[in-house]
Amino acid sequence: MAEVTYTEEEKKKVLEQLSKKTWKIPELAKITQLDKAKVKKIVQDLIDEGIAGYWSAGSTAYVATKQYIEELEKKRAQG
Amino acid sequence: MVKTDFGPPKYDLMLHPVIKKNYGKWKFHEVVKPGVIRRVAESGDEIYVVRFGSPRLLSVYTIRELCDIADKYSDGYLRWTSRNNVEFFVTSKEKVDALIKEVEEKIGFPCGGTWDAVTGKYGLSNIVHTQGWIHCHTPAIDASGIVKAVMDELYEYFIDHKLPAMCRISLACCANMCGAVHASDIAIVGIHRTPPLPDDDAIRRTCEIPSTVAACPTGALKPDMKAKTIKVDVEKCMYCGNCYTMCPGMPLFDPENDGAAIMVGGKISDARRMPELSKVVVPWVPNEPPRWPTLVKYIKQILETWANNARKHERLIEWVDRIGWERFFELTGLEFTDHLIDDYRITPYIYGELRTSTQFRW
Amino acid sequence: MVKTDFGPPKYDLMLHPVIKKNYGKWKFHEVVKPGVIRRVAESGDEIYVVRFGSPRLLSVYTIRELCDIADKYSDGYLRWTSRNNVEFFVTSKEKVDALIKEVEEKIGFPCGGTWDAVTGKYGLSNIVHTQGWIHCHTPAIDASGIVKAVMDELYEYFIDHKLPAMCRISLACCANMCGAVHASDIAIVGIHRTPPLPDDDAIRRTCEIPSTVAACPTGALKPDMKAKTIKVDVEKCMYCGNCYTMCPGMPLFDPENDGAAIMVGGKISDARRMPELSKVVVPWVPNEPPRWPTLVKYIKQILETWANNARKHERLIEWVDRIGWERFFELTGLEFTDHLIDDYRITPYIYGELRTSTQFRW
Amino acid sequence: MSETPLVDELEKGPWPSFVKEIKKTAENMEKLASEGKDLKLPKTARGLLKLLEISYKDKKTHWKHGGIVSVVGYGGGVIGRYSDLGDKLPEVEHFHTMRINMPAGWFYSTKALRGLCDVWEKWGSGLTNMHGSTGDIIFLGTRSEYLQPSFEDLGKLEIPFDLGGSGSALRTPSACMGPALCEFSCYDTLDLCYDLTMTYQNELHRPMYPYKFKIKCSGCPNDCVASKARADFAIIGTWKDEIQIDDEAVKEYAKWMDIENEVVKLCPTKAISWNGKELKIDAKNCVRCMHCINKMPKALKPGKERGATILVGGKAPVLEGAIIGWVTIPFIEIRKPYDEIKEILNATLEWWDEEGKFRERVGEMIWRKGMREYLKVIGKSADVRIVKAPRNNPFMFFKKEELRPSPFVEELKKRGMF
Amino acid sequence: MSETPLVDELEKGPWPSFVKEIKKTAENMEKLASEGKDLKLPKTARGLLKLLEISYKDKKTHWKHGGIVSVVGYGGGVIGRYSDLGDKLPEVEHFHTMRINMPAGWFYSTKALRGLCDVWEKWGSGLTNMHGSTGDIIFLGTRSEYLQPSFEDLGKLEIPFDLGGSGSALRTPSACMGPALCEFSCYDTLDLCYDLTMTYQNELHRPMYPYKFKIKCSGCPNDCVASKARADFAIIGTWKDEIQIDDEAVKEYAKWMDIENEVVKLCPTKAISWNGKELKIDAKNCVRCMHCINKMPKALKPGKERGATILVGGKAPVLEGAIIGWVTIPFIEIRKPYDEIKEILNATLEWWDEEGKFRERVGEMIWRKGMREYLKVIGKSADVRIVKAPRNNPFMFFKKEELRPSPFVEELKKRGMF
Ligand code: SRM
Ligand code: SRM
Ligand code: SRM
Ligand code: SRM
Ligand code: SF4
Ligand code: SF4
Ligand code: SF4
Ligand code: SF4
Ligand code: SF4
Ligand code: SF4
Ligand code: SF4
Ligand code: SF4
Repeated sequence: MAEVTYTEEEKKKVLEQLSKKTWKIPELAKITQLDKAKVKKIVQDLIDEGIAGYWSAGSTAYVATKQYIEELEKKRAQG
Repeated sequence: MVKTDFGPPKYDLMLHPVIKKNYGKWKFHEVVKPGVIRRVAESGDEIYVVRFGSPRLLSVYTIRELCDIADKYSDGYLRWTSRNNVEFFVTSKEKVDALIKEVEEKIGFPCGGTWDAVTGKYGLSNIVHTQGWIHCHTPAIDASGIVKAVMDELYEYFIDHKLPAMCRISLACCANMCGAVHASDIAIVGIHRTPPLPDDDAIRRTCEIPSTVAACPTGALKPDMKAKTIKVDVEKCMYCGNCYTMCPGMPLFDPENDGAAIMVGGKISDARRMPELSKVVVPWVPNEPPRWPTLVKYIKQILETWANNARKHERLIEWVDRIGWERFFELTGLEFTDHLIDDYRITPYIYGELRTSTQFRW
Repeated sequence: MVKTDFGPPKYDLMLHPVIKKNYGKWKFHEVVKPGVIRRVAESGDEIYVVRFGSPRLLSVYTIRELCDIADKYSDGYLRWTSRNNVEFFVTSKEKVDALIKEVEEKIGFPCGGTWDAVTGKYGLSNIVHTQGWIHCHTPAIDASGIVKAVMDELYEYFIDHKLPAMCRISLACCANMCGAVHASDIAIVGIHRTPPLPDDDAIRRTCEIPSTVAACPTGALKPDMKAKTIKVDVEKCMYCGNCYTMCPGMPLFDPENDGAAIMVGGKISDARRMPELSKVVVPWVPNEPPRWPTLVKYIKQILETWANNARKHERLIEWVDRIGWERFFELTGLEFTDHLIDDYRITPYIYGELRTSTQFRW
Repeated sequence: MSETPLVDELEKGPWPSFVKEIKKTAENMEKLASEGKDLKLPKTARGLLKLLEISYKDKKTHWKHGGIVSVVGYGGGVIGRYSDLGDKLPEVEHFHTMRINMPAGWFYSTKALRGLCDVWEKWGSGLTNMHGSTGDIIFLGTRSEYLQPSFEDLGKLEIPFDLGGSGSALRTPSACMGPALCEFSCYDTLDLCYDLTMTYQNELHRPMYPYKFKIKCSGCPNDCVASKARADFAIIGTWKDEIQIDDEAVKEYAKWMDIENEVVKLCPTKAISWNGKELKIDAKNCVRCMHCINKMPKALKPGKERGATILVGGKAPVLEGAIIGWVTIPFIEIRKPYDEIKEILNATLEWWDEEGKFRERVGEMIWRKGMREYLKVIGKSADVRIVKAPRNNPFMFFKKEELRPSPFVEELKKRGMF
Repeated sequence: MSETPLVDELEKGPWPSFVKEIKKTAENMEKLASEGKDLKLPKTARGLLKLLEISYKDKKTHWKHGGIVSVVGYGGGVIGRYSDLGDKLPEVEHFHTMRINMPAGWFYSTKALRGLCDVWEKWGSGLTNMHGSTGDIIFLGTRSEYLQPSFEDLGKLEIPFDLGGSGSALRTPSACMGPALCEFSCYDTLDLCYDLTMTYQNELHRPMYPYKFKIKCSGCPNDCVASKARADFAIIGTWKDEIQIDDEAVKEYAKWMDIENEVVKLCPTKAISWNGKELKIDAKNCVRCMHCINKMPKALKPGKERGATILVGGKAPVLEGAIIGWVTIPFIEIRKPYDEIKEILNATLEWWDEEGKFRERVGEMIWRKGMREYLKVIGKSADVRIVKAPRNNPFMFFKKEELRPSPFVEELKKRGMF
């Protein structure tokens, strides 16, 4: 499979969205108007860099920035 | 950096030497007595597999005790079955009874849970089950407690081979059916019976409204854009809890009205008859902790009615195939109500046409 | 004022006197030979019912000739069966052969079409069919012509009892299935294979756009509000012709691509096995007027493969139940293609659960 | 050379030829007309033949959509038909058919038939279908202006005939020969069919429903009018008690019949047994499939506690797929004046009329709304015999009344949700 | 009196008690902690017991939605859980579980197990499930901050363990004991399961799919891991040629077994026969149901031409109803390095990833799109073994390429519709 590449600008675009809410990848691809494979790659790189993270209640999974997730977790823990 | 993606230990690291040696070269097996299976390899080697019931929820201290016993009798190897029973491997017949004695005395796990198609005498195995009030956020019933209560009552069937055919009992604490009760001879499934009561505050704080609305299979939900909340059309709601899974602001728990439905007639193996989904035969039994007497009574009644009437090798659905659902309800004394008539229009009944079996001709 | 709502003549006005006398008091019947059924009443009276094949499309002149014969042999009474055969009632055995001779010579209708469960020897009856190019506006095939071609080829089975079980053949010239081919042992159904070509002019002149759009079961149609016409999503269209039924501006006839599908395995009676819907086994055969040789060959091939392989009383679907669809395709030499896998998502497969039979226990 | 070489091919072969019927009609009518008989459409049969030849050449129909007003006061019974070759073949420019309600069981006197022939020779093409798939007598081919006089003449016959159903109406009910000839019949199919036809004359002639609705009556589960597959409302004779056995007659059959293989082994529930001397039927296991009775009509007959099963929803595949009728009432007594059956029919029709969508058959509506609701409509309670098997999912609805009182329920009420 | 009278009731009776397990854990951990052992959560097991008592009283769960970040780089393997009684029972305020990928077939050495116990005694509640329904080892109950160190410690064990799947990911594949212990196994279930698990580590740990996807491997049609019902992708061993018969061993069974009634009569296709001396199997009719083999394991075994059947779509009823997997490939050879299986899996996953809706299982998607399209995706042609019966409606789609050239088709093209 061909290596997926992307620009810094595209990465920024994704990151911007990730700080707003928890996303499903296809949604994120739609709103950023980027290819799904590209979005996946960007998100995984952001995760590996410790900037973004996955979030899941068990059945389905989402992605967002670490910061957003931590806040969400706090809210959930408090009920 | 932390090591990731290294996967589970490779299976062959943890096989008993006799198993490793005879891997793929087993000749036959023989059920010596309930709980004890003798396996003979082409090489002439033999091994006794000894099975014990377990509550599934295990303390690390119990696991260590099991390890001690395995070190003593089983050369340091043991396994679990797909129905949460523990198995030891003994190479000499003489040690079998000592092993059984030690497990029963020290750990309190009963030997049994096997069956023997050869003689046509079947034991009851463990109940596959789920989290319930131990861990999950959507259960309508507890899991472990009901399993304990049912197995106490059916204990004699576990430690002996007294049933005419295989009978798999499963439990799932909600309609998500993590216990895969949708294809079990007898199944207990937790159900809610009240629609969600939207908690506007929680919805606003923690939920994504569009995906919650979209999660409802019957279209019972509508976004209330102005109030930033969700409206429920209670007529359309069948209490599946999907909305609650998506959004904590949609609780539908009602202790008085949650409870269990009982399903029967599922089957997975392709032995004789093609696989079948379980069917609801009791729409609702209330939650009666700690020992759910009504539910336990129903399960026993169904099991024993089947056991007393079925022929050898005739699983519950095969028995019903022969006698008809009319007679099933008559013999078990259960009532057929209109709840039991399918009206879930969303189901892909196309499987009425697509084969669900490996039964082929060439 | 003109008399209305007076209904059909009352049945008892037109019953043969022996039938009237023994109404509801028949004791048994006996198939004397192909086409001739002896019926004996509790009173001891007997009557011979003699059956003849008919093309269904009858001239008033032929009907008058039948009346002449009925006056002579049948005391002025006769009937048609539910499969368009003609029956005469003869009270003395001696007259039976003369009647047969006269009908066959004067009218050319063959005696036969009966079957005899008692001896397990079955004749082939008439083909239930529809209008085709004689009268309808939506056919993909002709009806009468195909029926004639098929019955010519299968004639020997009509006049004799040579089949192992009942076999009902039906034909419908389009998917509306007026011939009720959806539950026949062997069925021919006309199908289109091209989407409608909207005729904008005709649509504007003669159609109500919203109800035409709504008539499409797969949602392939969209109103084109500006152009006041209808757009077709050809990917979604399965050529059912519903839109054309609603609106003449949606023709989908293509002489080169219209044709027939063949279905088998339907069954209506509750004898032995529960009823079943017919299944498509040949997705398409072209229109080859005037005698449709390919289609006729397929039908004969299916009928005879079944007849040569089935056991006594084993209807086509019962035979397939026993041998499997794999073997059906192998023996008949038909090809299983992906067209035959159901993908019509709209079907109420709930009848997979709802009983479709009078098979009960009490 | 013949004008219709393709169609002529269908005169060949042993099976009776519809082409011959058309030609015979054409010849007779042309001749009679030339002899001065008052025939309105002496050239129509010939025209049909020519049109058919063109269809055979083109491999497509040459009929266009109809649409017709029927006769005065009626909304159905006629299928309008125009040809797209009207200019070339004016004889068949109009080619409407009339559906004439047949007598129950298709029993005729020659007098009645001759009356029908006279009318159609005069006003129509002289061609018929005996019978249409629904059961009607079909008069093939006439012009708009002759519909009314045909109808009036039919009404004036010594044995008068009325129109059958078409359009969004009750369709002509039909019945197997039942007690008239058949020893298996568990109720009087002809009488019920006739009675229902008369009761619903208005619904039959004035199409006011969402779509068509068909009733068929079979005297036993052999279902010789295919009601399970072809009727929205099928009434099929059956019984509840044991099959009646005549031991002597069994012995007669045993002399030559392989009872073990042909009867016992084919019983779907193995309810019947034969020890070489005595035939026994385990009534609790017999599902009344008819097989053993069919095999030994002299020895076996249906029990004495007779009635019918009602199956609702049978239909062809348009739109939501074909349905074999669903059992809704496993057993009902059939007794004159048939009040119970009519109550159920009325409730069904009213419900469907009220809530059915355009072009939605009653079976599709039951599927949409659930059998539970339909049972409520007809005032029947659930019976396990309605299902092949109970539901395979736990997605059940519970009514408010079924719930236990609780704070949660209170809250639902307080919030106006309950 | 006990603090937990209701739950205590479940210590009674002969079946092993999970309550005893919890209490045993609580007691041990409290003791060890008081002895100074480095246990992070010595009070959690006791806390669980108290919480459970409240649930038993209230008849409802006291767990709230989780939502968790898992460990660094992973998106699953952890189910977050918080209690709504956090203020009252801070010991169980957090009670997350970790799913640990078990070894294929659930075979363990005591060394491996002891390692697991050590980790969970230190970082968790000391409670486990052996095993979860999908097959994982479940570590029940820890706090968010201990997830990462637990994971790291697991990786450092002499026999290291990794996390399993959760969320919208590939889930932990499982396998029956297969060739390790079972003479019926038609392929190496453990090796295939392990190989697939390793191949798809990324898909397992990083949830990027529309929903969950499960793979299960059973060695024969007995299906001892219930793959038909519980896996989106079930790989079930089978064979194509005749069952192997050892005539001598048959004779041994015949001495005491009622072969006629217990084997021959129960064969679903009557493919097997026994004349008192010889057992014969009509290979053309045998549907490989396993019954005769199950009954006579010493005498019969699967044929030599072995492989597997692939069934796709199995799942529980949420949302569109339960599905027992659909046969998509009736027979496929299973050979290392398993390229063909992986190609099919890849094609399936890609297609579903691309076109699946949110929370749509692959079975539901096949139903939405049609089996025909799925077959194209995996490059397989139609086989009658895919269906129970052919379609019962004529509403077939035809591709443009299947049509004959015609003026009508030309016109469709001209109009841009084709
Ligand atoms: C150990 C285990 C496999 C594993 O990898 O863990 C296993 C082991 C055997 N199974 Fe199984 N089955 C195991 C779960 C299953 C399951 C899965 C489940 O229950 O969730 C099924 C499908 C259940 C269903 O159809 O609903 C299953 C359906 C069978 C059958 C089919 C029986 C039938 O009549 O339908 C056989 C054949 C037989 O009975 O000999 C079978 C046969 C066997 C044999 C005899 C195979 C062999 O040659 O050794 C094994 C010994 C059984 C015994 O106890 O006497 N195994 N077996 C599982 C034990 C679970 C337990 O602790 O009880
Ligand atoms: C005359 C007719 C009823 C009528 O009112 O017109 C009729 C008459 C008889 N039927 Fe029928 N059946 C008639 C249409 C049907 C139909 C409807 C149809 O074909 O559309 C069916 C259902 C077909 C289906 O299941 O697909 C039908 C399924 C049966 C059966 C069930 C056979 C089976 O094995 O499934 C029997 C039992 C039997 O074979 O004896 C039966 C039995 C009989 C008996 C023996 C009843 C009796 O005691 O007299 C009659 C004589 C049959 C013979 O020819 O030997 N009749 N019979 C119909 C003759 C049609 C024809 O001309 O061929
Ligand atoms: C004349 C007849 C065929 C025949 O040659 O025998 C016929 C002819 C037509 N049928 Fe039919 N149907 C005829 C019996 C049937 C039957 C069989 C039955 O009633 O037992 C069926 C299948 C059973 C059912 O009702 O489902 C039948 C199912 C249809 C359908 C599909 C209905 C459905 O819900 O699936 C249509 C389509 C429609 O209504 O738009 C239809 C529509 C039509 C129309 C009116 C065409 C149309 O779309 O407007 C046909 C007019 C043909 C013409 O030009 O004369 N016809 N139609 C039958 C009526 C004669 C009679 O009154 O005796
Ligand atoms: C832990 C476990 C039950 C157990 O006690 O063993 C489990 C627990 C949950 N399952 Fe499950 N499922 C578990 C095996 C299953 C199985 C059985 C299987 O995999 O063989 C099924 C049925 C098969 C299937 O996948 O269809 C299953 C079908 C579901 C579903 C329904 C999915 C569907 O498409 O029908 C849900 C609902 C969802 O995903 O929203 C669900 C959701 C859940 C969640 C994550 C609750 C939720 O909605 O977020 C549960 C978390 C419980 C908790 O607090 O720990 N779980 N779940 C099982 C996983 C343990 C393991 O990894 O070994
Ligand atoms: S069945 Fe329901 S309640 Fe039970 S563990 Fe699964 S998701 Fe939770
Ligand atoms: S419980 Fe289920 S049916 Fe009811 S509103 Fe929620 S998602 Fe819809
Ligand atoms: S089957 Fe179709 S084409 Fe034939 S008569 Fe009926 S509606 Fe017309
Ligand atoms: S032919 Fe049928 S599927 Fe095609 S557009 Fe018309 S109504 Fe729709
Ligand atoms: S349905 Fe029954 S009663 Fe009516 S004719 Fe057929 S066999 Fe006789
Ligand atoms: S009627 Fe049918 S089910 Fe009843 S005994 Fe006879 S063959 Fe068996
Ligand atoms: S599935 Fe077959 S191979 Fe695997 S353990 Fe069960 S019986 Fe053995
Ligand atoms: S495997 Fe099953 S189908 Fe094949 S011969 Fe044995 S019992 Fe019959």
